[in-house]
Amino acid sequence: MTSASAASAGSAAALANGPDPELLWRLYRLMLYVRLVEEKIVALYPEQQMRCPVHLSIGQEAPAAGVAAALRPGDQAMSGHRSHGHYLAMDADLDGMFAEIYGKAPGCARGRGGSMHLIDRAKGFLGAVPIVGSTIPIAAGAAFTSKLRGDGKVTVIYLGDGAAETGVFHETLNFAALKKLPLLFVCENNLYSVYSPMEVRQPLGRPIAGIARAHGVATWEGDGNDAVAVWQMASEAVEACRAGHGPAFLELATYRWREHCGPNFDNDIGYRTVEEYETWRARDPLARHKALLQDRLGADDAAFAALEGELQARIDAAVAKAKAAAFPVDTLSPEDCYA
Amino acid sequence: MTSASAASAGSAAALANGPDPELLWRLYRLMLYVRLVEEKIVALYPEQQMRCPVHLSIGQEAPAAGVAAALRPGDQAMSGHRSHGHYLAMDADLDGMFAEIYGKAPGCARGRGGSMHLIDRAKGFLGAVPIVGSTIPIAAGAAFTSKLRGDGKVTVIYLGDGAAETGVFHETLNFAALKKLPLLFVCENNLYSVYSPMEVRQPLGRPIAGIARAHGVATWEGDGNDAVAVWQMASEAVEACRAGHGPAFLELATYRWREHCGPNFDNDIGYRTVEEYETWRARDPLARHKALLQDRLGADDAAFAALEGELQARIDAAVAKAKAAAFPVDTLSPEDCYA
Amino acid sequence: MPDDAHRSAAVSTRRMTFAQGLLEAQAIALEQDPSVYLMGLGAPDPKGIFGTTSGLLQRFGPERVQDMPLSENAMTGVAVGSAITGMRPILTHQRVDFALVAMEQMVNQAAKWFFMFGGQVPVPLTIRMIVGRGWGQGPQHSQSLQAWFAHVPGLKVVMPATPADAKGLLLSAIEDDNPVICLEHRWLYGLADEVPEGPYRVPLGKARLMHGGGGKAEVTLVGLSYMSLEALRAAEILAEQGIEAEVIDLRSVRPLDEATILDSVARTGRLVVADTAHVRFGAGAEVVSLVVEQAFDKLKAAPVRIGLPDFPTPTSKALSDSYYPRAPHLVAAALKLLGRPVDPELFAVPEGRNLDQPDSSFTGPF
Amino acid sequence: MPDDAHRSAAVSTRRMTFAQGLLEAQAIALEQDPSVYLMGLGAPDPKGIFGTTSGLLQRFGPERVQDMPLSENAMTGVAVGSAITGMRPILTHQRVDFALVAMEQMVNQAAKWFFMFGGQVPVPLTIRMIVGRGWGQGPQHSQSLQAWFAHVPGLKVVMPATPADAKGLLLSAIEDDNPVICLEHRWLYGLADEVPEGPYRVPLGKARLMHGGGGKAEVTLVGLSYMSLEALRAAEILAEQGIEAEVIDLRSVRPLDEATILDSVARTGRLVVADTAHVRFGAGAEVVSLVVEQAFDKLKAAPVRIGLPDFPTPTSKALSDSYYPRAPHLVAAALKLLGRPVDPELFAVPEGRNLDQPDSSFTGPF
Ligand SMILES: Cc1ncc(C[n+]2csc(CCOP(=O)(O)OP(=O)(O)O)c2C)c(N)n1
Ligand SMILES: Cc1ncc(C[n+]2csc(CCOP(=O)(O)OP(=O)(O)O)c2C)c(N)n1
Ligand SMILES: [Mg+2]
Ligand SMILES: [Mg+2]
Repeated sequence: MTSASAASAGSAAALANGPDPELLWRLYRLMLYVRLVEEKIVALYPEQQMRCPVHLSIGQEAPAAGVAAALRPGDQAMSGHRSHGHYLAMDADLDGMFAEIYGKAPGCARGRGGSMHLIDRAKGFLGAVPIVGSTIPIAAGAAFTSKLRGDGKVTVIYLGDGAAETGVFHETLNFAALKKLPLLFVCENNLYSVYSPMEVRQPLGRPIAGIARAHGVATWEGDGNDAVAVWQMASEAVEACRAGHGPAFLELATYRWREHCGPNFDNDIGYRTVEEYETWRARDPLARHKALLQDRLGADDAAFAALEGELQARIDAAVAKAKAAAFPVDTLSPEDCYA
Repeated sequence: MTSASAASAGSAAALANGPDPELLWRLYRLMLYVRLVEEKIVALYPEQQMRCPVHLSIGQEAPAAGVAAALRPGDQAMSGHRSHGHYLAMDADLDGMFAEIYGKAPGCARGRGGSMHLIDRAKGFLGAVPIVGSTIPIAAGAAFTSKLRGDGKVTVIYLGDGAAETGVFHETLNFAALKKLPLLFVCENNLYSVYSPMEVRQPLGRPIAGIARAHGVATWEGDGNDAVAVWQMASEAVEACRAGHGPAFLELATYRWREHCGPNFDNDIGYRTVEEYETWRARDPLARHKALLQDRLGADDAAFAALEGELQARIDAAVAKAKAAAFPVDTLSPEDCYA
Repeated sequence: MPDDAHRSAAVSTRRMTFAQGLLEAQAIALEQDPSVYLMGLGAPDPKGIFGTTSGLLQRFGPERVQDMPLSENAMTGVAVGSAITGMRPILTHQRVDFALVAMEQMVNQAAKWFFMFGGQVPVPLTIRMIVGRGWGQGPQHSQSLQAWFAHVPGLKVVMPATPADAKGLLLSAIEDDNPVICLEHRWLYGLADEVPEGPYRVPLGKARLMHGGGGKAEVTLVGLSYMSLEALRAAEILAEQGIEAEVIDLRSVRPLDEATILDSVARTGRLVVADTAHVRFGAGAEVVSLVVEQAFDKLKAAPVRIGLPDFPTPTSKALSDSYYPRAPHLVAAALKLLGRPVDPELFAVPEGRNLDQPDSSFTGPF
Repeated sequence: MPDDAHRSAAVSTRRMTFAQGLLEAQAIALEQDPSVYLMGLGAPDPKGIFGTTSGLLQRFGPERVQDMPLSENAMTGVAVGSAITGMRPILTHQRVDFALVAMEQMVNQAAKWFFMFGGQVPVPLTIRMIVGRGWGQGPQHSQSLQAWFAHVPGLKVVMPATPADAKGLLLSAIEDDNPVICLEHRWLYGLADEVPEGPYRVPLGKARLMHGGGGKAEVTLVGLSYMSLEALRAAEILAEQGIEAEVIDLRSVRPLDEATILDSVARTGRLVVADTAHVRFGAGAEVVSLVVEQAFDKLKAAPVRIGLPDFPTPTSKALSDSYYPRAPHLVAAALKLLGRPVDPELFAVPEGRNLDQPDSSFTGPF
């Protein structure tokens, strides 16, 4: 009952030497991709054709990118309500995502789920659901399968700071540590649960990662707006998971720019200050990483423009497809809920 | 919103100087009382007139005694399935307990609950229920009332090592720490949850108290078979709770002598070794404390015999009353579940 | 209605929404009893649980209007614990789907505490939960679990359908010494109607005859929550076809107002029950069983249940439009009971009307 | 019965208990499919969940027969997660009362996963849970929540009443690609009867006509779980009075075998449904509603429901003796339906019989 399998020599070398140019570009590409997809949602949502809630991760792209870049094919991920970035970074089907948000037949959940129910099993994205905390044990179950089968896969579970208040999070930490599951917890601490700040929900001054540590889980804490740092921590954590050392936990500090649910800004309603928002805005993970590419690799505007153009074209095509696609046919029956 | 009220000078002095003779006798008396009540259940259970489950705490008397001795009138306690000792140490009604176990009308829950549903609000014992973990947040709610009202009460919640695996335990730790509730968690770690040893339930090498610490809760760990040590830890913890420093947590190592549920020994069935049992048997909290009374206070056999005689008489009287009492009349109706 | 204090002529009313009715009930309760406090995810936040708690923080302070950690199970236990020690909490879970993690506290503890400890300790606790469809909310954000709660002795369960009842029932719930589950349909929040000023109570356990009762009615339409409004619309459509219907808004699911239902069926001999939940093993089955058991010989035809089909809620508008029953379904059922033909035109959707919105002012993203 | 493979003459049978039947089903499943594993509090312990898992650890090893932390909610999620990635878990919660903490995973996740992700991912998961009275277990250790589970599309729910069905239904459940809830009444475990050797399946969704069916029957008794045995006893008592009854053991609560029930009621015109749960909003209401909706004109009298009264379970024998319905209650109901007098002697308890034990071999402390 072991899933131990040495991390590839390549990734070990990369870990030692820091990311190579290809990886730096990959991180940027992933973040930009997520950003552009969500900005497209922002642009189109007012048309009222996406008739379901959307939880955007604009400003929080680095965790998805850094973690996904530390995985290898076959690895798996699950998420919650704010899952677009996690899904897209696994290279999951963009057409399926837009079609799902538009409620169309080719949607990744056939229109039955909407934006909060993304899935692409072929790419290892096992699913996301909007009950906060619920995918945490389910991802542990997926890792448990890997442990039982020794298939060498690592499973990532993304969660927020709010999710860290659920009992099932604690129960899963205990079980994952007990069974030494190849499970990587990635906690995106964006300071808010809907409009509720940390201080009305958790005692101040104790990190969420400390709870994982108390369960005997290896932890990393760091800047969730720095894709390279995330990739570095995730690479070490994934290697530990894959080596059979048991679960690992990352707590990443980051910030959501737009409203909890929906396409707009909401700094006006008073649950957070404009100063706080501006501080985090200045830590834009994309701008920062772009500067790195310019400084370190001498990337020029043409390169950025080419990348953006390519991604934008892909996104536009997906939206066009989704808009043109048929709605699912209205012949659902009770049989549709049984395999 | 504060419950702060200084610990009495008396208890502070006792803390500094160690327990006085009166307290030492009180601890012994409480433990012996619990032991004798449960041995009486052992003797009578085979008559099949106690027609409900019983979870005995024989061997685990020190936590109940040491904690109760650290409380003051008005303080409160709650417990779970193994609650006899916790109830009795609060000086809760013995007649009501036996009548309840016999299913009689004067039972502390009117015969509706049985052994797993003890209650005596006049003595601060707010209730025990057998769903593992469930009284943890309820006790926190009682402490929350104290916080809101500033009534200076401390509430104790007893739980087992198994209960520490429930999600609601974690959720309550977080809430209690957040609100700085005057709540004392007393975790009796007796190594087993029914017949399941620690190693199939929790990762080895990490204390349960560590989880409480990670939540920012003050913790004490110690010998749960040493009533004086328990009293010492509990006194410090209760003082901290009462002073408004927030919740406190004791993890006490102890051992259940008899079967999980029922009156018998069960070392024969194979879930634990006779050696392990004998080791813990040798750490009998009563024998140990008796030796202390003999050594330190020169207590003689006559004093012990007198105490035992007095308690036994009280217990026999309670049993006789319970046996003679009427059964509740069978006219319950739907109205009986509404106030 | 004679059983509703607030319908008496003396009291002046204003138009307000269902959400405002709930808000007013809570403000009155907080005002009149210092042991009342309010707790829920986002209760003090700027959106105030769809406006149902707006301004209460400012008015009553942070001890009486509390946010809480995302720990529904423990927080329900905390509410129980504070209720048995003298407080009177109002706990809100923003969706019954989330409260599934808190079933243990509600069902094993809150519901049974008074009984299982021999009738010594009341649990004056109100738990508000949102049920029903929002805006494309799909399988995990739109369940209606009234049948579950109603199956549990020790709980009381109310489902207001109008702004006035929202206020009056919630106030009764808060003042009641037992755990009361208040299930609020998401589509009702924006609905406006007359609401009396000041404190008044709508009694728990009393249904309301919303329409008809003149004696010539041929069918009884019983609605739960939002479906009472669809029943009212159905009665209007039936009236256009010359058929008189009595409409009963159940209001309380536990206790169930047997008399009001049986009286009406005794008059009409025909029953249609419309629920916001799955039909199978739903609350409608209890209403039907009750009527059959107590008034079998009054029935002129087999009662009919209307509710959700036997699969989870799909998100896509294309799938949900036909998923949810509405007035025409009740009309068709009534017509069938009367042996009258059903014109398929009945189901036609008016130009510009989106079936996934209660009205056009209701938009995403919630 | 023709629909049960194991009743065919070719198969040899032995007497074994209900618990042993469950044990055998799990042993067969573990033997035939390496993706099957078993998980539950105490599953590998010396008591083996009342003997239903005894010896499996020794035979299949600690990876296939697992204990677990006291974390029912997470462990249900873990089972779901392993089921959607290729395993076929059998999860046991020793009481449905404990599983209340795991409702979220069962209802929001397991039940809906296949549907809500567009029919792509099956969830082959079996959850065994104990329901019903034990020995003085009282309010929090004896609930029967079949109506809840049956209200949830996406779940299947079975309640075996005999050792042979325990084996055959559990094996079907394990082999099914959907989440199946297997509710096992505590009082059935020690019951012994003929059980066929080897693997066989009792189909999910099929009731069993246990008794009668000759055509002269005047009443249909439908039982759920343990109440099927009381129904059988009731049929015997009725036979002594010259009244023939058909007895249907429902076996599956979801899907519900409408045809078997309707066929019988078409013959008898009278229905008594006996459930192990509270009557109000219980599974019996669905059976009654179904029959009324589909066979109204076949009914000669109003159907009757039998089950627990509308308050929680009291522990004291003095209170529980009258709390639980038994055969005489069914007999009395049938007699009333037939307009026949009921002799109060019917309810007399034989000398030496304790109503809080299924038989004298059943003793505490569990
Ligand atoms: C069990 C449960 N309770 C409440 C909610 C409502 N809800 C949806 S998202 C959310 C906030 C979660 O915060 P966090 O985990 O920090 O994620 P973030 O939104 O910040 O990404 C809440 C309370 C829910 N979906 N599920
Ligand atoms: C939620 C829940 N799950 C399972 C059980 C069954 N059960 C009763 S006591 C017990 C063991 C609890 O162990 P622990 O907390 O260590 O207490 P101990 O019995 O050792 O005193 C279990 C599993 C229960 N009562 N409630
Ligand atoms: Mg957050
Ligand atoms: Mg223990």
